[in-house]
Amino acid sequence: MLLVELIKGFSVTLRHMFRRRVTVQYPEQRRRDAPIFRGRHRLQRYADGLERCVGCALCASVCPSEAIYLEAAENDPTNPVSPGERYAKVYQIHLLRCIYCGFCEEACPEDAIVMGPEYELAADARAKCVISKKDMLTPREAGFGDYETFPAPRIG
Amino acid sequence: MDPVFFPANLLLSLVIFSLGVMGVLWQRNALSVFMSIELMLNAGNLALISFAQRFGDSAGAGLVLFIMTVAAAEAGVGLAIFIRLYRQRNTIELDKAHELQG
Amino acid sequence: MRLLSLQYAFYAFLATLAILSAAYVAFSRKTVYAVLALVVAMLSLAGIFLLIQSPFAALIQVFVYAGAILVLFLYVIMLLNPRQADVTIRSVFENRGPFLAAAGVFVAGFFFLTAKWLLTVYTVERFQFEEFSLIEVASRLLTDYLLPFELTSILLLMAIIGAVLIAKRN
Amino acid sequence: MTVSWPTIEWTWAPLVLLSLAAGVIIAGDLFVRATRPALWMQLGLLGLLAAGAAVVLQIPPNASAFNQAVQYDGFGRSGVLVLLAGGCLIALISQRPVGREELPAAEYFALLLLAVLGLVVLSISFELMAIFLSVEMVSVGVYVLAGVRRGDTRGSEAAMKYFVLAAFSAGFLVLGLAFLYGGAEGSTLLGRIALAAHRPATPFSLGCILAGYALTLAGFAFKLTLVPFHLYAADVFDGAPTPVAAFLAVLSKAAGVIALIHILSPLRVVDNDALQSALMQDFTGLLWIFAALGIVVGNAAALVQRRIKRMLAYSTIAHSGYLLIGVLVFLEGSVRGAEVETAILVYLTAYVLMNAGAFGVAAALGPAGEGEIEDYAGLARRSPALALAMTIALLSLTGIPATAGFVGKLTLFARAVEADHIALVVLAVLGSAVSAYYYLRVVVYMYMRDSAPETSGAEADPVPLEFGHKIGLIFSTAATVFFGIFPQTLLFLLKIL
Amino acid sequence: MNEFLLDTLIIVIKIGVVFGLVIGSVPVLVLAERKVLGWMQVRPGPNRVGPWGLLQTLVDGAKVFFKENIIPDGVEPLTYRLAPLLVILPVLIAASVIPFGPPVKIAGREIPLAIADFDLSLLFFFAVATLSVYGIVLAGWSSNNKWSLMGGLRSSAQMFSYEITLSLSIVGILLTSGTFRLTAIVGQQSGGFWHWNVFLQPLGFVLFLLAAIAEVNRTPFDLPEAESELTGGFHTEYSGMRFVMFYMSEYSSVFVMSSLIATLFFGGYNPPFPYTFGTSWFDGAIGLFWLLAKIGALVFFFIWLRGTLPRLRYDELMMLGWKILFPLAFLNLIFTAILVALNWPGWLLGLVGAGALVLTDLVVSQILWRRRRAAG
Repeated sequence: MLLVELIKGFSVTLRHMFRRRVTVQYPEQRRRDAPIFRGRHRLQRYADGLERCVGCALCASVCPSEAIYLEAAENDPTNPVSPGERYAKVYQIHLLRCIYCGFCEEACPEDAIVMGPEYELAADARAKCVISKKDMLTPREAGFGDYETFPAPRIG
Repeated sequence: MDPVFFPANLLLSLVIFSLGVMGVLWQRNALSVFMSIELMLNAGNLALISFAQRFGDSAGAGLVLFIMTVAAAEAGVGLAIFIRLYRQRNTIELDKAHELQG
Repeated sequence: MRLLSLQYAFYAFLATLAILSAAYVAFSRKTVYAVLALVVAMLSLAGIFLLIQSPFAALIQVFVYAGAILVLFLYVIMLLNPRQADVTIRSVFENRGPFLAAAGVFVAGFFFLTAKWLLTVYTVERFQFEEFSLIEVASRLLTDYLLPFELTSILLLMAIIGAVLIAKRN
Repeated sequence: MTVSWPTIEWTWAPLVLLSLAAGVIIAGDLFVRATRPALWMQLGLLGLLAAGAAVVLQIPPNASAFNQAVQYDGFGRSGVLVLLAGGCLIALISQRPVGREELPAAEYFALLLLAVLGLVVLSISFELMAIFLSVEMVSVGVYVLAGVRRGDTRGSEAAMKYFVLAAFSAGFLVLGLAFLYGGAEGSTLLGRIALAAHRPATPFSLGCILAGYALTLAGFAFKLTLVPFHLYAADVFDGAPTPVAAFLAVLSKAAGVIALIHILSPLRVVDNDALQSALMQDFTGLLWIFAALGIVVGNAAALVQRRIKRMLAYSTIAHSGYLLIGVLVFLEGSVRGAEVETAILVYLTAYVLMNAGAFGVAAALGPAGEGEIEDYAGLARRSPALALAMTIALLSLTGIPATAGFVGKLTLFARAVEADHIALVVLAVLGSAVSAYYYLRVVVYMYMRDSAPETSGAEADPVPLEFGHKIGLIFSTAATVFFGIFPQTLLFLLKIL
Repeated sequence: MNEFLLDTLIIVIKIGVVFGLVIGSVPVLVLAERKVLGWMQVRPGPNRVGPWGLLQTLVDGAKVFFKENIIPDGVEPLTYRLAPLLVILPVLIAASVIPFGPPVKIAGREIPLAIADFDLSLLFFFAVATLSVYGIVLAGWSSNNKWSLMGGLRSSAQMFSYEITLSLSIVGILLTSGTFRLTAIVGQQSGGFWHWNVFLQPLGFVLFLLAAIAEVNRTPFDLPEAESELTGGFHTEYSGMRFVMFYMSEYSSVFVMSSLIATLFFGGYNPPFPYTFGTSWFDGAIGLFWLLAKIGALVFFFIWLRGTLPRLRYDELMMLGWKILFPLAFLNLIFTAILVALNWPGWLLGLVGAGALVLTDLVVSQILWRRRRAAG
């Protein structure tokens, strides 16, 4: 009967009104992300503090949305930045163009670029969405770095 | 009702009626023609109500209701005819409906 | 007395509004605006009905005409592609020969005569007025005007059948 | 709150029966799957005949109801019978077009019945509101029926033309009604209007009555296709399905004349009131002009028509001119009212019968019979019966002796001569003489021309006809001849029924 | 002279109260809707601005107020500007006949607590309320946007389909109460909740409720704006203050329509149990309280409905209106007329109405079930 079914439907919504809210009050409360979550890029270091990136630009060429800009430079043998011949002098990612496909991560022969857990990427200006090496690089003191404890991005 | 209103109403009704007649003769879009006809009917309503109030006939408002019923019925059927003609011809201009002139 | 002159002012305002909007309906090329003008004309006529103390007629006028019939008009105009419906002015009967011109003259002359008749013979006089209750109106409709009342139902039935018959696609 | 039930009156019976039949048809259509034109037509006929029987058996002449709002005076009562008979004929001749063209049969016959109901009310009502509403019922019915053919642009166009002009005339009627109502000081009863017209309370109310009559006349002029309000007629007749054109030509015009007589009767000069007769003169003058114009324009325009229905349309305009002579004579009051009314009734009966015959044959022939007059060539060889029926109808329309049309014209013109309208009668006779040309041209085509060679193959077969259609044609033709030869029987019938 | 001034003052005060209520109800209603819908979707709703988010709508209003009034290219400028006004004005005017309290005696004069209290006030309400459709249609038309135009078209079609049911379903009440005057209709329902018209006219109430929801364009009948199909329908092209006016008109018409339903079917300002304090002005205030409580309950129902039912398809809407509601309203009218003529007691009338409601429910669900089974 239609009326009965209507009443059933209405009672469902009414019951839900008094359920415990499932909403997370986001900035104050945070949920633990899934470990598998992949967000903003990060650049890795070796345990000795050298950058993994050798400036080969495979990531930039594989990027489907051409979001990666990379300028390589020769390493100073006395004070190398990376173990290879060259290192990335400028490494920029345009986050508004990036589609987070992870091809860069796959293409990287040195496992230098990986997708990190960060997702709070809002900004109030376009220029702030272009992140550079210093935003992405694991700080030297953090050593190899832990996936979970990587510092929050400096955007915004 | 103030007695002055009565002749004024009759005049007003005549003016609106003749505006309606002129509209029917002037317009060539069938919808506009029909709207002018509605003006004529309204002029009739106005005269009817004025007379009813003037002569104290309690049925006046009811008579207006009849005329409105007629207007509603005509609007329903007439607009249906317009829609149909528009579907067939893509125009509702009276001048362009001339297949029948022979 | 002051109240009465206020009524006159209202009347003059409403009558002017009615005439102007009626003229717009009669001569405008823009159908949508013409419908709006027609609404204004109906509303001002309703106002006049109120002034001559016939509130039922006034409300019915708004309810039936402005609220239903003209909405139907608007609906149809929009259904029929309103911007195409705005056309140039040319008389319907222009190419229909002199007969209709004669008819026009006949009609115009007739109005002139009617107005003249009415105005020459009418003398202003006081008369008794009463506002009728709805029950009175209704009982007149169902006794003296029973036949027309029943006829309206048949007329509406015909209109429904006819509108459906004409407008439906196969 | 107490409710008093209206007493059931026999005066309602024809109206109730007609609407009941229409209701049964509409409701029945919901339950019957297949379209059954024959069934709906039979139901419609049943309703019409039952209504007629109710009038003949149960309603005495001069029965009235509702405070004189409804009156079956001798004229209106006989008129109702003529109209119902005409309704039967039109229902019969509708059968072929409705069946062949697969029109929506139930709606068609229901609307036809309701439109006939409107006509019946029109001819018995002595109350302006009911008259106005029934005029509208006829109009709504006709423009729906005119556009009933699906996908037929000519039909839609005819419907729109008729709609615009009918609504236009309704505007006149409404204002006329309002002024008559005002003239009668707040009553729509014709009796009260007559009172006010003869003993006007003030000059103002007389002015209102005159203005109201002028407007009402203008409104009716459209319905009666009076010149110069006739321009839509040919287009509408040509575009509408043939039976609908017949309805419009015959029945709505007949009812219009009856109603016009009723409406104008308050203006009839009964006492020799000087003021009165002076005022009436304007109206009779107007009617004179309408009649003369109708005869001249109708006949002249019919001469040049090439399409059969347009020719018939203009011929009906001429006929309404003849009828208007009767109205004029009635209004002047120099001849006894009852005699004029009888003459008009005789004319109307003949008019209904012969036009039903002519339109019936056109409808029977289908598309071939609704187009050019040339298409009638060789009909006598293909289908002698149809050709004969058409010939008789056309001869009667012309007014050749031994047909009903002759009797009608004779009685009508005799009254006009009595009332000293020699000029009009001369005009009318001349008009009839002219009309012989265009009517007989069709006859000439039917009997003396061969059909065009390319059509002779398939269409040479006799036209197949439904039983009902046959009955309708036989009845109208036979009655045309019978009443033409024995006119007394018609008068007798009008008297006893 | 003094008298005249006093009368004017009283009327001005009444206008202030009613318009204040109607306009003031808008932010409350918006907030209530967002909150209740949130709860029904197991989330808290707005809770950031002010305590429990109570100031949210005010902030939103302030934000929208300062937004740019965009007039897109190709609009009809006159009607585009006029339309929002035309939508909201009729609602406000219609509110003027709602009695919001029992007549109050102050300083020896009896004051009816309604701006306008006259014989045909109910008819006035409908006559004026129907005019708001012009605003919607014109907004849709003048926007020069096909989705808006479709919204306007739907709105007008919906309007005259449901108008019939709306006015037919109250005829039952008119028959039982014998008057068009809203104060009289309320007065007849005094003396306890068992006198309320909803028990006299259950079928009429349901029909009226459905038609009223359609009339104020709320879900499940919100086809004119149908954001998922028409991207907002008639108000797609509007922004800033003009958009706010559409919003306001929607919520104020919900408020006004609820107050009419409360007045017609739930005894208006009458308390559910008869009592009186004897102090006239206090009774008036209590009356206002009860009216507001009933309106609140009805508004909650409207929101509840929105939280429960999905939008109807256009053809379903038309079918419901013409094939179910309209005949039912007619049926209701006929049996009410017959029972009133036979002078049957009210409870029997109510019983017959409820029976008819259940019966039609059975029939309709049977038909729907069969149709669904036939469709496979």
